[in-house]
Amino acid sequence: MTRIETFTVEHVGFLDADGNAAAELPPGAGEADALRALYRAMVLTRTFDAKAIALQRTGRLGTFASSLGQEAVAVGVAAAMRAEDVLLPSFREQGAQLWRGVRPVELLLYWGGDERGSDFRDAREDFPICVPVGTHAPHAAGVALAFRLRGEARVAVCVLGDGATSKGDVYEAMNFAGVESLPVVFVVNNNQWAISVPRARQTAAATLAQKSVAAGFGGVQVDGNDVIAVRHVVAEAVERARAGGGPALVEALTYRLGDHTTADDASRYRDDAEVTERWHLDPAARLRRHLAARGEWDDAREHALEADCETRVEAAVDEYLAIPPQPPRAMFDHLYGTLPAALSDQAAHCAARGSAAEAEPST
Amino acid sequence: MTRIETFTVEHVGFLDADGNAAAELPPGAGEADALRALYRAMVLTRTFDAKAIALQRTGRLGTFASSLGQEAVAVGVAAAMRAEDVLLPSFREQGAQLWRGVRPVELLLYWGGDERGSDFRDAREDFPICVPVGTHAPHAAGVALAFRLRGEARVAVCVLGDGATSKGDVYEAMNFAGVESLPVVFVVNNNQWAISVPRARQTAAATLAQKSVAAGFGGVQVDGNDVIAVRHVVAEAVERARAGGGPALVEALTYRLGDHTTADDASRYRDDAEVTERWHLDPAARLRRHLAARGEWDDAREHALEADCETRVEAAVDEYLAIPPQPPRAMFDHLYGTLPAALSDQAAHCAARGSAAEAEPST
Amino acid sequence: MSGINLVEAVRTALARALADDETVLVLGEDVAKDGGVFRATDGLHARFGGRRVFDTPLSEALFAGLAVGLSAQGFRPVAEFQFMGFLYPAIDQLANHASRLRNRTRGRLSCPMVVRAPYGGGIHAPEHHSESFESMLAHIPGLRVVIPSSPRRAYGLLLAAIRDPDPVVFLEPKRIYRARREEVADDGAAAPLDRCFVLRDGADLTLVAWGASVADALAAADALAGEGVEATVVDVATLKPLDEDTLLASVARTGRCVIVHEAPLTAGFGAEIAARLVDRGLTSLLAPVRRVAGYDTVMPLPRLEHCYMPGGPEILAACRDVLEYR
Amino acid sequence: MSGINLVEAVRTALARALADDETVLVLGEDVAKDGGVFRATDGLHARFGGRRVFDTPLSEALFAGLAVGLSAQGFRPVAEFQFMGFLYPAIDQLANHASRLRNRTRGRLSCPMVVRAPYGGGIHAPEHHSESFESMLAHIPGLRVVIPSSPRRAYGLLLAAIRDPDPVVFLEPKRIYRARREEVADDGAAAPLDRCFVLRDGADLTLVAWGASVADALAAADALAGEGVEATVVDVATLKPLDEDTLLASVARTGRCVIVHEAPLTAGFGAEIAARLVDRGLTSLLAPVRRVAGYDTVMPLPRLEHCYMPGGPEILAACRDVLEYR
Ligand SMILES: Cc1ncc(C[n+]2csc(CCOP(=O)(O)OP(=O)(O)O)c2C)c(N)n1
Ligand SMILES: Cc1ncc(C[n+]2csc(CCOP(=O)(O)OP(=O)(O)O)c2C)c(N)n1
Ligand SMILES: [Mg+2]
Ligand SMILES: [Mg+2]
Repeated sequence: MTRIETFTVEHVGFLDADGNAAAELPPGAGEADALRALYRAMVLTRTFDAKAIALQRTGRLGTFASSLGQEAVAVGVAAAMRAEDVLLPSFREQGAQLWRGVRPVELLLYWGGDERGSDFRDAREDFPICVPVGTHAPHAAGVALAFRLRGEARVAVCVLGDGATSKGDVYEAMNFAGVESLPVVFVVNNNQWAISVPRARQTAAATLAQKSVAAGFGGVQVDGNDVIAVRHVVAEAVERARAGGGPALVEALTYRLGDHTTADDASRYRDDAEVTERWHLDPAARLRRHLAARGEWDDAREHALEADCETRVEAAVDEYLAIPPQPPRAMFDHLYGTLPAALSDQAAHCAARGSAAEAEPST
Repeated sequence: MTRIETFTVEHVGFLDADGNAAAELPPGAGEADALRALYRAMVLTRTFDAKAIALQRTGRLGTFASSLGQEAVAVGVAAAMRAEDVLLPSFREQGAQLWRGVRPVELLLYWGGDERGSDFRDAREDFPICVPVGTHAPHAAGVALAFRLRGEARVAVCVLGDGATSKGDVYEAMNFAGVESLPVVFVVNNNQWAISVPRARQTAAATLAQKSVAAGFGGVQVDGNDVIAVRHVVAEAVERARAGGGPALVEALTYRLGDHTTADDASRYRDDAEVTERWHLDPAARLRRHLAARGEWDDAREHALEADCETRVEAAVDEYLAIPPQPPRAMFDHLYGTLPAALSDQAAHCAARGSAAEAEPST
Repeated sequence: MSGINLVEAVRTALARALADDETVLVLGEDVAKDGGVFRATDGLHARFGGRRVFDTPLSEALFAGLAVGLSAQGFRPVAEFQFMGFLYPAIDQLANHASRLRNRTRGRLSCPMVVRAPYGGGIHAPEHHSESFESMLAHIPGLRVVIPSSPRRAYGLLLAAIRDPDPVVFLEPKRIYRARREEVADDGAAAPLDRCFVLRDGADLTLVAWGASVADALAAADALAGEGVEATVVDVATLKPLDEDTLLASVARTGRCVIVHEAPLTAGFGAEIAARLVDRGLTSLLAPVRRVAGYDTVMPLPRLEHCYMPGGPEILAACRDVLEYR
Repeated sequence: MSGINLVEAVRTALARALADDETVLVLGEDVAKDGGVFRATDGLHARFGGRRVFDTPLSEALFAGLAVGLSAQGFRPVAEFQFMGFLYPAIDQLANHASRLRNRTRGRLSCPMVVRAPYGGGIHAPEHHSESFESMLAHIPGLRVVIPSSPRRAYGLLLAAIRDPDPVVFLEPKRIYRARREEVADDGAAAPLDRCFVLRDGADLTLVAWGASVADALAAADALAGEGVEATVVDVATLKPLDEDTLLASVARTGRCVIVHEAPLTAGFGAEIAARLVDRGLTSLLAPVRRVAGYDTVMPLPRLEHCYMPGGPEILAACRDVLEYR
């Protein structure tokens, strides 16, 4: 019996729950302006989520997936990317999308049931939200391969949930990324739950970071409620990938403080006590405390930020609510590059029906 | 940065290429009668394969996948199982099937294009050959779960190729087996090639044994041309699983000395020199040398064995060739437990057509 | 209002099957503690325990194949797909294995398993949550495809599906999960799996539908009755194997037929029914067979969903066309 | 005999597309050095290099999704599935992504990709190697489904498929891969992707087929001609979107129609064609529309395959039925 291979998984975190630096920050990682930008992005995300839930509750938005408690993952990931990189999000990365220039009104349109919400004015190459869990992982490999084929120094970043790590297509994508040493980073947004299925029932693997061992490349675990750590670890992975160092897997440990979506009632399957406990690890509060302790944040700034986020989100809501639905025929407009003649009757039927139909609530 | 997990992969082998014990054999593993049985099974498999190829070449069998050079994997695996365990083979494990009581005539029927070849007279619970690569891995998990639900001390053994380790369903099955700690052993019959795709293009993982790290359980690599090692390692895994120790992955390193199937021409994509080199590791010759060196095998035995294998295979061939095809209506006979009335017209049409049809060659 | 709705009928049938037969298992994502996202399995985990009712990892191909392995070993797994749009990864297991294992082994091994999935649109669900591709599944030899349209039929058909010795795809029209209550005797009586149900009798027109569209067809028939037109309404219920005789008999009488389904028109199951009518029922046809179906478009997001779904006006328009045809 | 056969025509079109457009890529299992198990990509790896022509791991879902990512980035990947029976795991990517990305993003991202697969029976192939489920794919909105029946059409249609801005499933009838040679000018001319081809003209009967069945239909037409019956033979070629007009026009003239396909009858694509005829062409129908199709059984292993495949006798029997119908 000969030992022929050894693999290890490391965990990275800098801030403790109180925002104190438990480990030395990497050079440059403590820059106050940058940290304030991260904090602002987290608060904006939280404000957006709260508003979206309120809209849903009052019948003005469809089912919505809040990222409450997970903002540091989305924001940290996006902050680690360059504009020319491509994000392939799942459905709970609005924090990353907003950072990258997806407009709040676009997110509202999407969740409000309008395809135009995925026609981002900016971030033109970013992928839309991916609902079928894990199915965007192969796309990320394809995008990364496209970069490599064109010789571009760009990276594809694919974010997925802990539940998604059980999907075969995610494994297949990681495996292929390994074979081709593609510039792609997979980030597992491990919020401990896949609807009602806890992380422990999803896999017997001690960490999700080790999933990449099967694909022949490294995985690292990061404190996903420490945005400094997330940004740092993901940036390292992204820059290594950009430099030709191949793919990486980052598991970000966080917690879903809210329901799975507005259609879910988490009290059916998990203890409130667990949730209360996890509130102590709130990533936004943690960074705020850190900045405040350094004298880089105060109540005045907090109030200004709150007001600013409110204003921006309210403006987006107003804009969203004022946008009339597409005409019915829109469902044919982008079905093919050019609508086949064989479908013109159907399109005409649909158009006529639209003009006749009485408006329905937009959900 | 804290190291939180470490995983290792071990390699196991006992006999060197000349059949000398390079490592001490485990207690009982050297028992001559048992080793002779393994040797006989390997030679029978090789004889069967050669005959099947000859039948195919002369138009009396369909496409066939030979296991030339890989006999130790199939035979070692089967020898490690108990009769009441269930084998889920891919399409190159005839050595295991024969050991477990699948009759040569059944294998010929199957590859000759007759469903009755999968209606094993014995080994009634074993799964038929699985052609869609890797799709039988979830079945193995299901069989293992069935054992557990009934409280039976039985084990499911799933054999798959190196190419199959790239399939998402194989990963999903391993992951679930980990979650439920199922009595299932996955054996990767790593013959270095998936048709023309070499092992290195299949995955960047240094070993295939480490694939199970992603599923949270152990993997071990074994010299797949050393039948003693295969039997030993698989038996350990099987008995551990039987005792409630959960699943295991065994990677058996071997080599496909022949073409992928009779429909393949491996000279298009791989060097003859590589194949010649690999013949030195022939698992049958290795065990024969080992036994001979111990005075437990000689030419007389060899000739008797050859003659015996020939006779058995020839008898099976005669039996196979004498079996007339099923009547056409047979395609309806086992479609459902009871044929729905809605299909009776079709079945009647088919039956009538059969009586009219002139016989076609059996492949 | 007394009685139970369709999703409760599903639950009642599952509970009955679990109680009657210890080989029955319920599995899928969120079926245990959560009771399924539509609550179809609510309470079953508490009542029958985690051995019989359990969550799988998020792996659709896995649990379809798991059901194959379990059923080959004599269990009767009932696997819930959370939404039909997430059933695509399981088609491989259904088409290459579940539907064939009996045939491949000449009856030695078989797959008495059920695949359940809520399907269809009309509830303003998120992207990928409103699909109907029953015709794709109905094309697979060796499967049965069953779709209930009422609480009572859901109960009886699901029990039949679970007891059937072969794999059954059981699609639940979620638009009517809670639409209507009716008394359903929990008497363990299965409904036939090879028969269409004639829900309303009329000599002027045959309306054919399944799932949630049945209610739309019945409503259209009511509206027509107000105009003096009497329509037969047939709930196909079991798409595969198809009870062609009932359909032919009805159209033989009415001479006019409109088929309704939500799935896209092209290669939808309505085509199969129309094809049967023009093959064996041509002489009785007094008018073209019309299909009122979804467009051949991607199901739009909720804001335009109501412009995709074939509804009352579309059905009535088609009926009038067909009735006026001379 | 001069000219090239169908698989060579596929290869010629691939080479032409690779040479003309550097965004074209060829990928799949064994497509590089091995040149594909049917040699459709033979020589392409040597000529265009491993950057443009490459093997993937054994992961069908992966490489379908890879093509989505590549094509969203402006490449034109042509992915080969080794046999259609191994395409099932990719249906998820085709139905949930490739066919929708343009629509979902209002045209911002799109998928100009091609999925190729040899399909169909009749070559005594092993289990799972003889499937035909084109109708399942033709049900998916946003896809195109194209099937050539001759070397020349294979060349032109494949070029069109590769140049098309949207995802195209291109199914190659392997039974006729090497059946017939014809001169095919490698002139880069694409064939139309939205048209049926009328291969033979006759006023008495319309025979509709695609893929390998086209040759069977032509042979049947020849046999009928010997009896004084003149049949039109239509090669559907593009199943989706369907050129209904050509079919209707032909049946308007002949009044009689037989549709031939290998795939199982129920919910096969023949149903869609029959349904179109009975919807828009009822008045012209002088006889039932017959489908000569595979049985609703699992494709038998080779020994009984010839009893499954609809062939000359079955087609002729159906034609005679339809012709004699009064
Ligand atoms: C393939 C697939 N199966 C099932 C679902 C239904 N579903 C939506 S989200 C979800 C859980 C996802 O868990 P995870 O990946 O951990 O992401 P999270 O929701 O926690 O962010 C499920 C089962 C789906 N969207 N896609
Ligand atoms: C899902 C699937 N894809 C493709 C094929 C075609 N095919 C048959 S065997 C094979 C290679 C299998 O390689 P491996 O798993 O290493 O097994 P081996 O043939 O070497 O024993 C391929 C690609 C298949 N049978 N199933
Ligand atoms: Mg999660
Ligand atoms: Mg191999």
